[in-house]
Amino acid sequence: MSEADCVTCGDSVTLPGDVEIGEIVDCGSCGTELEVVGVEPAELDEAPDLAEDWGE
Amino acid sequence: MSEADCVTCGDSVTLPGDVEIGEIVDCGSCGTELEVVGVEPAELDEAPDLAEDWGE
Amino acid sequence: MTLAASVVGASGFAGGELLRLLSAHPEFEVVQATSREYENHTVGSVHPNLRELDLRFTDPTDLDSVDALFTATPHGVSMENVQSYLAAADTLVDLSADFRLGSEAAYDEWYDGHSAPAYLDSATYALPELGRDGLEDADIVASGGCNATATMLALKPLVDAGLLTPEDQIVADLKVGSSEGGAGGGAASSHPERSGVVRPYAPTGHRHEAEIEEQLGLSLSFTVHAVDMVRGAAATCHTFPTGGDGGIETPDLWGAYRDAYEDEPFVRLVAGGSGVYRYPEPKSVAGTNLAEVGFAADGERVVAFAAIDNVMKGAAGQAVHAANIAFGLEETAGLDQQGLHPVGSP
Amino acid sequence: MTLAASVVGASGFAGGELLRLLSAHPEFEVVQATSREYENHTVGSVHPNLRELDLRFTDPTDLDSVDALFTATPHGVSMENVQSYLAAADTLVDLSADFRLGSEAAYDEWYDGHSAPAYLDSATYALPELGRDGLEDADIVASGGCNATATMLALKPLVDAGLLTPEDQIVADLKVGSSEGGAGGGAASSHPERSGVVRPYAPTGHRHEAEIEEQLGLSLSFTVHAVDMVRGAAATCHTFPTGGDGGIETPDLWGAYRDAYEDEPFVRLVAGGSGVYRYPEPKSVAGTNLAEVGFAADGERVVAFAAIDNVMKGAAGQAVHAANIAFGLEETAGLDQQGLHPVGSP
Amino acid sequence: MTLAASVVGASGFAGGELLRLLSAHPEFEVVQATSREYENHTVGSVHPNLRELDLRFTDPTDLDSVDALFTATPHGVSMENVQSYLAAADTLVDLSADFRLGSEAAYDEWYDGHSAPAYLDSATYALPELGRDGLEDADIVASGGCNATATMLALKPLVDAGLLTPEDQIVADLKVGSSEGGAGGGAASSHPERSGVVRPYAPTGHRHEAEIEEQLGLSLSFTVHAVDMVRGAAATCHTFPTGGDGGIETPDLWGAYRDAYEDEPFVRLVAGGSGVYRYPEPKSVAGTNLAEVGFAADGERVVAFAAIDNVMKGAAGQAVHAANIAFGLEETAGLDQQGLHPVGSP
Amino acid sequence: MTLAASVVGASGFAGGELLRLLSAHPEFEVVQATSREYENHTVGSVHPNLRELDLRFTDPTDLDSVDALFTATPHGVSMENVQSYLAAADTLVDLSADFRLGSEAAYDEWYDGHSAPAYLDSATYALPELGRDGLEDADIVASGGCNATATMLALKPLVDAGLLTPEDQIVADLKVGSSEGGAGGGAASSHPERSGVVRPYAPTGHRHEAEIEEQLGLSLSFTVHAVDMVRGAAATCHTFPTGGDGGIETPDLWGAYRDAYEDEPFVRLVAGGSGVYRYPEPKSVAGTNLAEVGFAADGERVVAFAAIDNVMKGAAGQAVHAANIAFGLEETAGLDQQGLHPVGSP
Ligand SMILES: NC(=O)c1ccc[n+]([C@@H]2O[C@H](COP(=O)([O-])OP(=O)(O)OC[C@H]3O[C@@H](n4cnc5c(N)ncnc54)[C@H](OP(=O)(O)O)[C@@H]3O)[C@@H](O)[C@H]2O)c1
Ligand SMILES: NC(=O)c1ccc[n+]([C@@H]2O[C@H](COP(=O)([O-])OP(=O)(O)OC[C@H]3O[C@@H](n4cnc5c(N)ncnc54)[C@H](OP(=O)(O)O)[C@@H]3O)[C@@H](O)[C@H]2O)c1
Ligand SMILES: NC(=O)c1ccc[n+]([C@@H]2O[C@H](COP(=O)([O-])OP(=O)(O)OC[C@H]3O[C@@H](n4cnc5c(N)ncnc54)[C@H](OP(=O)(O)O)[C@@H]3O)[C@@H](O)[C@H]2O)c1
Ligand SMILES: NC(=O)c1ccc[n+]([C@@H]2O[C@H](COP(=O)([O-])OP(=O)(O)OC[C@H]3O[C@@H](n4cnc5c(N)ncnc54)[C@H](OP(=O)(O)O)[C@@H]3O)[C@@H](O)[C@H]2O)c1
Ligand SMILES: [Zn+2]
Ligand SMILES: [Zn+2]
Repeated sequence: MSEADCVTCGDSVTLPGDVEIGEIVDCGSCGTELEVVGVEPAELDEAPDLAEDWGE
Repeated sequence: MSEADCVTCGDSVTLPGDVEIGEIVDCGSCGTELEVVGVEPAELDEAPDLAEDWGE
Repeated sequence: MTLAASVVGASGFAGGELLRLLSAHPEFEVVQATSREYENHTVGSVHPNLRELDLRFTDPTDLDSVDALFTATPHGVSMENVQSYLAAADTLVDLSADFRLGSEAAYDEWYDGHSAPAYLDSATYALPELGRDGLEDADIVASGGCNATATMLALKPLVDAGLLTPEDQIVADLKVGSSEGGAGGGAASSHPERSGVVRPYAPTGHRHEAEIEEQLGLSLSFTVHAVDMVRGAAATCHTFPTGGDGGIETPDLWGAYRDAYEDEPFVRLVAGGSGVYRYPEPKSVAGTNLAEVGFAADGERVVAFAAIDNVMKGAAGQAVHAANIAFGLEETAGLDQQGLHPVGSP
Repeated sequence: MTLAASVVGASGFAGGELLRLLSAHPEFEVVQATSREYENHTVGSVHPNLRELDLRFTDPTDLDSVDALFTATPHGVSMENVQSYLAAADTLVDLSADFRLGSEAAYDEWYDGHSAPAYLDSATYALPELGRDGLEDADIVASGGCNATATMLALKPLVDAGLLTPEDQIVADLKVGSSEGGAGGGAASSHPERSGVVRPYAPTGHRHEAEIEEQLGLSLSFTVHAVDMVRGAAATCHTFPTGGDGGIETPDLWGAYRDAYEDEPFVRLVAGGSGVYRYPEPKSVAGTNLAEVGFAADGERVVAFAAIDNVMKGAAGQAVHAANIAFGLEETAGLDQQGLHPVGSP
Repeated sequence: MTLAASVVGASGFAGGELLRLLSAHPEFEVVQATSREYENHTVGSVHPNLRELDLRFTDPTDLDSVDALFTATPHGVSMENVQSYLAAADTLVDLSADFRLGSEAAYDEWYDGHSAPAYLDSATYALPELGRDGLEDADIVASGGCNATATMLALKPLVDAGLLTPEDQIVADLKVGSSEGGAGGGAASSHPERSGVVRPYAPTGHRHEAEIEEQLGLSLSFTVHAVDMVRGAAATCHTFPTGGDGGIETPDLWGAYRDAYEDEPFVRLVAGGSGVYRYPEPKSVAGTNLAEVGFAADGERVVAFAAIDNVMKGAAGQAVHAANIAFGLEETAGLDQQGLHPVGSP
Repeated sequence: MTLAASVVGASGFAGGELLRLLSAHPEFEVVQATSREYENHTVGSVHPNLRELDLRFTDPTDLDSVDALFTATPHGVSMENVQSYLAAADTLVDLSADFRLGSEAAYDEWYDGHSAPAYLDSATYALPELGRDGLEDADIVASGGCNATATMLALKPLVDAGLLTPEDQIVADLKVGSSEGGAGGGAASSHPERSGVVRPYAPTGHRHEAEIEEQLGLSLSFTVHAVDMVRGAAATCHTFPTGGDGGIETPDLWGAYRDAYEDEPFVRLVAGGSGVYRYPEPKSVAGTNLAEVGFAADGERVVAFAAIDNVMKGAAGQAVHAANIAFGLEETAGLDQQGLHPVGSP
């Protein structure tokens, strides 16, 4: 289990043990979706957002 | 524009001009989904129903 | 030809809907709209949809002469005032239960008697789909009850086709909106208490049974539930018809329902089909005078459905429809409102 | 004693409710919560009420050993995986229909057969009010269907008292909320289409009839309506009992219902009385494991009512209740949630 | 004179409403209604309110020649196909955002650019209350956005009267119904998730700001909340006008709003008064092309309100209104639908 | 230790919620619950969720001695009776506005004066997140207003961090449920009139401004809208902070909000993130004492959000929280209710 900082809110995110590069996790504090861009040490970047379309 | 009888309610269904075998139309009267199984003369059969799953 | 019309009880829900219909009707002109509580106030101060109407409420004891007087008052008011109402109008169209039943005895059994039984013979029951006889030139038109209307529209084709007989078991399970309670309301109809309910409010012995028995010759068990909508009444009638010869199949039912309603301008058959809307639903007909009617066969059981807007087909719309017939107008005059899609809980 | 528990299907509605209950339960500790779609995401990202829970979804094919494995997956999943589920857990508590019926034949008749019929004998039906036999130390606990639960709770006292017999006519008319459809949903469950409905969605032949027949020995006609609420199932059972000697009166019914339920911690009798809330209502029990049960006598007809929260008493709460029994815990452990008043449409 | 009209995107919410309006319009006749998903199906299978319409969906790539082509497609579709649309029709009435802004640069800033910028000059913005110039005989009519429409109708009188200046602070806080999301919907718009919400869904930076800036010359801050209704958009605009000389009083505001709208057939002023309905409310105008507009003075702040039905005044009704002007018809032709009272959450 | 507690105004919405909380609280025992209208009736006849409680309403003029007396009466009642209330109880926890403001002058300005100004100094304002000073051993605990609570929780971190100054422009736009109006209600709160609304009911000059000014030192503009839910208050505060040095970015805001609330047991931060629930929503906290608080940065504007259950965090829950502090109990005692998912419109 490794840790890395959330790019949005700065809180530390504990990553699941078997997480791999490219997987998406969310910050347990602010909820931002984060892409795992590195392991050992773990590194996170903002995930491409699937913007919701409200269609008006 | 050809016509055929609905298998559920017996009403006559006017088919769109360019309709082809295998296409799905609904009966304008009872709403049953009908598969076009013949053209000239037009013939209709009940379409395989996509039963809704309410999951309880 | 323009016919003069007034509405007694115009600050109520059914009365407001009458104003909406009559003010846009090609043949009627609204003369008076009465309210004791809101006398002198504009109609729009109570009914925000009618703000453009240049009309103020007047006192119900001071009625001008008109061709048609519509009364949308609580039970008891129109029987009490029937003489003065008939003095003011050629035709009285009453939306209450006061002239729906045929005999004083029936009022003794189901209500607390009747104070003007002599007038019962001058009254004609007014759900046109059950028959137009006597409506033309009627003195008193007695518009049907909303729950009875939904139930009878669901069942009538089965009776006409000889499938359902007076001996057969029928359970009518209704789900209705809060406007059925009228504008008065009480604690039970406050928003916090009435929101989100599925509430059995008349678990047994609903008075609409009386009307149905008189009109269709059927006796049935009634249970009414309040659900979270404002307009709408949906009847689910569980029937066990014994009148056919053997099992009743879907095509038989299509035949029976088409025979009953194919010339009716305000009945729409919805039974099965595809997509999201497969059976009658109140929200599809909200704001309109349409009844959606349908059915499902289930072995020995036939489930008959009907959905209406209680304020329209169940009250004001039905009354205007009957008035159109009574005055020899086009049946659909003033009643061509369309439903909406999508629509929430109207 | 702390028991280890995992939830398969934890991103769904019933699964999320299991997490809510188990995470606050004095005797259980949640080990894993599975979701294929949300693997690695926090449980709170799907269930906002559980944001404080420090737990992430895991892959359902990678299960740790636990005391109790709860499965809240669509029909077919747990029968397919029963062997691996039982390998991971002492007790499997399944919320789907996969182990509710007693025989392969029943699955052939009502569903598309069964892929692991050998396990049907190890399963115990789990609505405790119908009997606790076999629940203690069961290998597979088969939690009941929500609509069947409401219906059976309404009817059981009439059967126990010998009033209702297998030959009697019964119509069960249900009104249910949108959470019954699960988190998946389709076009029909979008907010614009599903709001404000009274929609017959299973007019005939609902599969829950099978469960009821097996459990109560009754055959009945079922019609289910979608209404505008999220949580809740209300059953109105119109019965014509012939088992008594002569007319059934209200005191007889009070007797029968009290006999059936007076020791039951999760049944509340509501039948008549005063005030706004006189019969069972789903909104009074929303969020709780309570069933409100009641009745009204109407000549030859007895109308039996029950109202539950389909996600609680109809699913997760019932499952935890059964698990409490299976593990010899206090029956009400973790199930003391209170209802709300006022409350809208929960 | 009967004008031929077709609707592209007719299975959607705005497209369905166009069908409702055009099929009952005295001057238009519907020729085609397109849907790729429902090709060959009756229009009534998707829009239950239009079951009586004898019309089936056709393929959008196969368009007949018409006088007016209405496009109610997602953003990007009409700019992609504008050439073929104009080949098929004298006038294109587009309900999407594709032709609302004046310049390619604006599309670069607020959207992902524009694929047919050459056509932007042929387009006229179509909210008639902002001005009818250029609408008559326009090639492309660009119907306004629903949230922008509500906001601009609330603010315009303050601008016209010189009270509100481009430098003034304005916050527009909107509450909107689920039909704004279109028939597609996603997880967030399922009934269980979307019911009962007050949900900030566009807390900042809504694209409608662009339209408003171009049309009214104001810059403002926008926040949009989803609330539990299907139809409706309500704008509450908190403004701090500095353009007047000293404090702004209620009579000044009445003057400004009357000046702006007294000849407008689709604007109703509601500001204060008595009774239950004192300010603009979406439910009073549901199903109609009316906008309720009002205001309240609060020291240095003026709160300007507007309420519309997003599918009508915010989309299909506005488009038909503009088309009526473009073709020289009576402005209100086909747009005389009345609102309802009482009404729930339409 | 068991503390004796009574509730005056126990038939109301806030009073009923106090009963719910206190009857399940580990340290309190309910002695009396008063109602003039329902004297001698069971508590469950009014509050169906409390049917299991063996308690009947008593006369409010006949109070036993208790440790804590909770008063949930309309404005004016507790100031009138404060002497007798304090005679009966060590601590008076008042949920009305009667002791919220600090001075008689403030009551003259915002209300119709105060009839027991001598007691104002004995009162401590009770929203614990604003500070616990003086709560321990207070004679009178003045529980905050629901709309003020939501607004202050949203804004406090900006003030604490020095970002928002007393000179800055702030608009608070609130959306609230029908339970805020209390059980009394009037025509405007009947189900048909109140359903589906977005209704500006306090467009300007709401009295809660006074509380906020006293507590946070800010002056702001308030507009309150009724929306279709029963429980819930959502504050959207549009602020233009000038206290920082330059633009305010999201990480700054996270810092400010964490600093303010990281040790608070009843505040949950929700700001952005993924999934359906990205900002504070009342339905996620319904039935709980939680406040969801969040923010969004938009150039010079910061939008601050808070959502609470007005009957819980906005009334009874806040009062019990303060009482826990006043009596030196665990702060969260009796306040561990969980929210629900999915949930409709609670
Ligand atoms: N709501 C429905 O769905 C529905 C359906 C079918 C039939 N109906 C029937 O229509 C009638 C009206 O129902 P509603 O729901 O519209 O009720 P409502 O909203 O309560 O309206 C009743 C109206 O009657 C007036 N009124 C009461 N007492 C009166 C009196 N003594 N003399 C003159 N006017 C009086 C009231 O106004 P003032 O007190 O200001 O004078 C009010 O305008 C009832 O008989 C009802 O059974 C209603
Ligand atoms: N909702 C109710 O009221 C209710 C009441 C009584 C009983 N039930 C029963 O409870 C079960 C769940 O119902 P629901 O309403 O909670 O449905 P739901 O919301 O659709 O949830 C289904 C869950 O199962 C998971 N899942 C689906 N296929 C799976 C597979 N092949 N392997 C592992 N996990 C799988 C899904 O997550 P992923 O796809 O992310 O893995 C999801 O978490 C059903 O059997 C239903 O009949 C429901
Ligand atoms: N809803 C509102 O309140 C509102 C208000 C103002 C403006 N608008 C605008 O109106 C437009 C439609 O909105 P809506 O809410 O009605 O959306 P909708 O319900 O999602 O409908 C979209 C329609 O477009 C069709 N469509 C999608 N892609 C297409 C393509 N490539 N070619 C042809 N047809 C296509 C769809 O049908 P098939 O996929 O079956 O072809 C469907 O009929 C949008 O631009 C929206 O911004 C909507
Ligand atoms: N509802 C909310 O969201 C909320 C939030 C924060 C604060 N509050 C405050 O809490 C208080 C109660 O609000 P509510 O919404 O619960 O109101 P409510 O539902 O109308 O209840 C008021 C209660 O006070 C009793 N009462 C009225 N006059 C009384 C008197 N003179 N002496 C003794 N009892 C009297 C009433 O019962 P009887 O008439 O039967 O005696 C009733 O039990 C108000 O001050 C309100 O501002 C409410
Ligand atoms: Zn973070
Ligand atoms: Zn057919």
